[in-house]
Amino acid sequence: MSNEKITIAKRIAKELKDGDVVNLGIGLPTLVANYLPDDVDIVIHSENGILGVDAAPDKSLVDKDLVNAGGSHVSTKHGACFFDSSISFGIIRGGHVDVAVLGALQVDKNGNLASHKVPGKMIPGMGGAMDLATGAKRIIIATLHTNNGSPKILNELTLPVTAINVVKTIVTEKAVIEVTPEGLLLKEIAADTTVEEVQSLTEAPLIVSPDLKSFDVAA
Amino acid sequence: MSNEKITIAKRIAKELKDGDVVNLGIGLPTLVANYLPDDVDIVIHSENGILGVDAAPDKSLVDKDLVNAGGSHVSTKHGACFFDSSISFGIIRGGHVDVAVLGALQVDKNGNLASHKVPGKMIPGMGGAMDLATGAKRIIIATLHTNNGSPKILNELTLPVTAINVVKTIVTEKAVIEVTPEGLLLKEIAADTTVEEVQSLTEAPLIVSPDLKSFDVAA
Amino acid sequence: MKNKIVTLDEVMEKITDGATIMVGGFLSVGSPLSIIDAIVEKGVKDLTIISNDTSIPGVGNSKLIAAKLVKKVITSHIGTNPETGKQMMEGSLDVQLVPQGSLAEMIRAAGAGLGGVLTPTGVGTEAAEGKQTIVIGNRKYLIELPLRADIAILRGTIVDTFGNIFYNKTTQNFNPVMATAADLVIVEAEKIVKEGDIDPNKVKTPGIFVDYIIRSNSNE
Amino acid sequence: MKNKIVTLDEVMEKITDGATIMVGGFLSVGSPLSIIDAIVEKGVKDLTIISNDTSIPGVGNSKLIAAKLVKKVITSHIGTNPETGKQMMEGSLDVQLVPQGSLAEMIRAAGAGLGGVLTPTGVGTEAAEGKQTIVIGNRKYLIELPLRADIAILRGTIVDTFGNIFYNKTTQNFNPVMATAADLVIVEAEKIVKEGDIDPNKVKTPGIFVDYIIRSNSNE
Repeated sequence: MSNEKITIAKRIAKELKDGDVVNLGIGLPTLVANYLPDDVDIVIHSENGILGVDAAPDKSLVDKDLVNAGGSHVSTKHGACFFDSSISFGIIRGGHVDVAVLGALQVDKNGNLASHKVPGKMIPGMGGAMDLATGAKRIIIATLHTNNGSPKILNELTLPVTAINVVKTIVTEKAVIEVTPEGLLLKEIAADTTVEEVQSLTEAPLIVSPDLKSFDVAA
Repeated sequence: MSNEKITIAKRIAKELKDGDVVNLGIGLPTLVANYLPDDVDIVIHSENGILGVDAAPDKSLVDKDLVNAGGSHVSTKHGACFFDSSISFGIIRGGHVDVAVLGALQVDKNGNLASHKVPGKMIPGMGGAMDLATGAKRIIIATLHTNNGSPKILNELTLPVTAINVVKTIVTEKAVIEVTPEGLLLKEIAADTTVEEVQSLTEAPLIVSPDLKSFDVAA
Repeated sequence: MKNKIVTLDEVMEKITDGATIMVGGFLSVGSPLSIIDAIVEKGVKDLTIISNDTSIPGVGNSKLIAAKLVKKVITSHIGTNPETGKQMMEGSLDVQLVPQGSLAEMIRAAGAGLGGVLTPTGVGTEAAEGKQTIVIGNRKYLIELPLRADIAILRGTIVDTFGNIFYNKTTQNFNPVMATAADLVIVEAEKIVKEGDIDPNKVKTPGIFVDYIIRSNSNE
Repeated sequence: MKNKIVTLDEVMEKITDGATIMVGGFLSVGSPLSIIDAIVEKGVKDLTIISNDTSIPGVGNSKLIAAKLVKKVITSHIGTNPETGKQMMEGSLDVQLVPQGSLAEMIRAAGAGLGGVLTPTGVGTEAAEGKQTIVIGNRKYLIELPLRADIAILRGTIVDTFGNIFYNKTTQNFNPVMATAADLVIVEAEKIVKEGDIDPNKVKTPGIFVDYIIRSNSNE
């Protein structure tokens, strides 16, 4: 993983509270679990049917019957449990997941999320993303600020929408942004950037918080 | 239980096939399990969450955690299992119960069933009766032919309906009647009665089967 | 994490007049008998009770009815408790009868974030009164809406300190769906074990649903 | 009662061209690998497959796609198997994508006799195309209809001779709902035990749902 992605994972880790039920999307979001403070214990939900996911086991301890939603072998914490897909998505849709950390192709100023499809390219399918984006109590987007320089945080989505008006927080390597009824609120910027640079990389207008903070989570 | 009721239970027992999943209502229907042929093994469903109900246990073997839908202590057969109410009624509504044997206040010639309420009297509530009457593959009604001489098998229900057009077979101490699109087909009469007597005790017109049989299940 | 094991007195502070309470159990098997007794003792009133039935006189949630603490009950069956019928006839108790399977689905829908379910049960009967119907592929269905509560009180056979619940045999009934559909979930445990000491394959209610655990006084 | 244990050859007589088949498993964990291999070997074609995903190349139900036996797949995710996308782009495979939670509810609805469920998932997205919407209490929902199959092929960790199934850990996934929603249900067992030898509290799929049991050749 790049340093930018580790920065994002570390910053998101600070958003999680002890006891939170958290679903971490595949890829970058999965990293978040590695950077939790010592006094924060979260319950990781995996949509294939686990509450209480723990790290990948040693090769000698791999259990063929125990994988996460990405198909990777995992272990479980004390107090974990297993269930079927209908119960797993009842947990998601019913609002029993406190935080879902999801990747994004695009987010817009109304909190609309595009994460499942680029027309004309490979179409992976939405998997559990639409349910998670619709059902989790709080959606945190973990994404690089731009896609090779072109903004991913837009006035309006140009890709197919995954869920409408659901994103609460966007964390990139450059900024922490809250989606508010008034628009996108810039709450924090990375130590190595400026408000001007963040705005120049963001299509949607940013409201700079009067309380703007700097974040530096580099190791 | 009266001899009439035992007659009904014995006759209904002959309707059940090996392997059938059967729900037996409280009271008279419950008796049916006592009169199965030796080569017929049925799987009894109880709506509080059992497949594989067996007889009441000896007092010394009573388990406080194991009752049927009537609240009576039961035992279970080998291969029984337990589940919650949402799964139990999924089994019922989904058509996975082959036969439900239910009591009735009234049945009419269209197979409409009234079983849950007498206006102005105690209102017990429908419990699982509406789900069973709607969902089971075949509904057999176990009832005395009349209520103290006044017919229970009518042209049209006068009591509140429990389920519409669901009854397939009516078994009384006097007769076995099939509900058909053409009307009520009298298929069997008891050895100690006549077609005329059965019709005189039945409000709805009976079509006498060309193949009319007599039944005698007295011990 | 937060310690969920509290005393019956502590948990009773959360149960107050006017609350809508789901009560697990089927004819009181799988019912939280100690919590019910404590509600009667405290005299919490104007309750709305959601439960499969109102049990039999002298047992379980029938005591709430007998003590006239209940203004409304949403249930599938009251025939085993004449007092419920009597209060209904007198007009002091509002009884809303729902088919048992629909009751389970309505509670499940609330817990699972569904806007409702379409059921054939009750079409053309009194159970359809006031409910929207919809025709799908030539068959008519009732739209049954989600049913939530302020508080769910449950009984578990074995509960671990995280709140994972195992229900033995027919004590499950409405407990697992109710655990998902209330703002505050309290489980009365027959036996409490260390977090993780229930086989994860046998956990029926995940601990994330449970707010408080109390030790049952009742062995029935 | 009827003996449900049959050979793989016997069960393959039931799986014929044009069938709609539900395949349990999540990225092939909990998938009936031996039955899938036998379908490929027999070359049963024009299949409609209902499954969470199309696995990864070379594993599980991806082999059905690779062998071009599938004309339509109803699934939530095909991103892990490029061949599925390729055949879709070429127009030789009809791919119907459904949100994963909706897929589970549609199958459950079919098995539980519901006419459908109302879900907020997918409202305003492509997943809503062609679907009826309904507003309940100011929120818009999609009506997701029941989804059935001719055949469900499942994998169980331990299966008793009556067909009761225990699924270990994350092998459950779609298997339990699929068991309820097909005309013919076939389970591939890792281990077969005598009727009643699974703890009745651990049975997840009651034996009444299972028509045939075969012994798995696969240890993966």
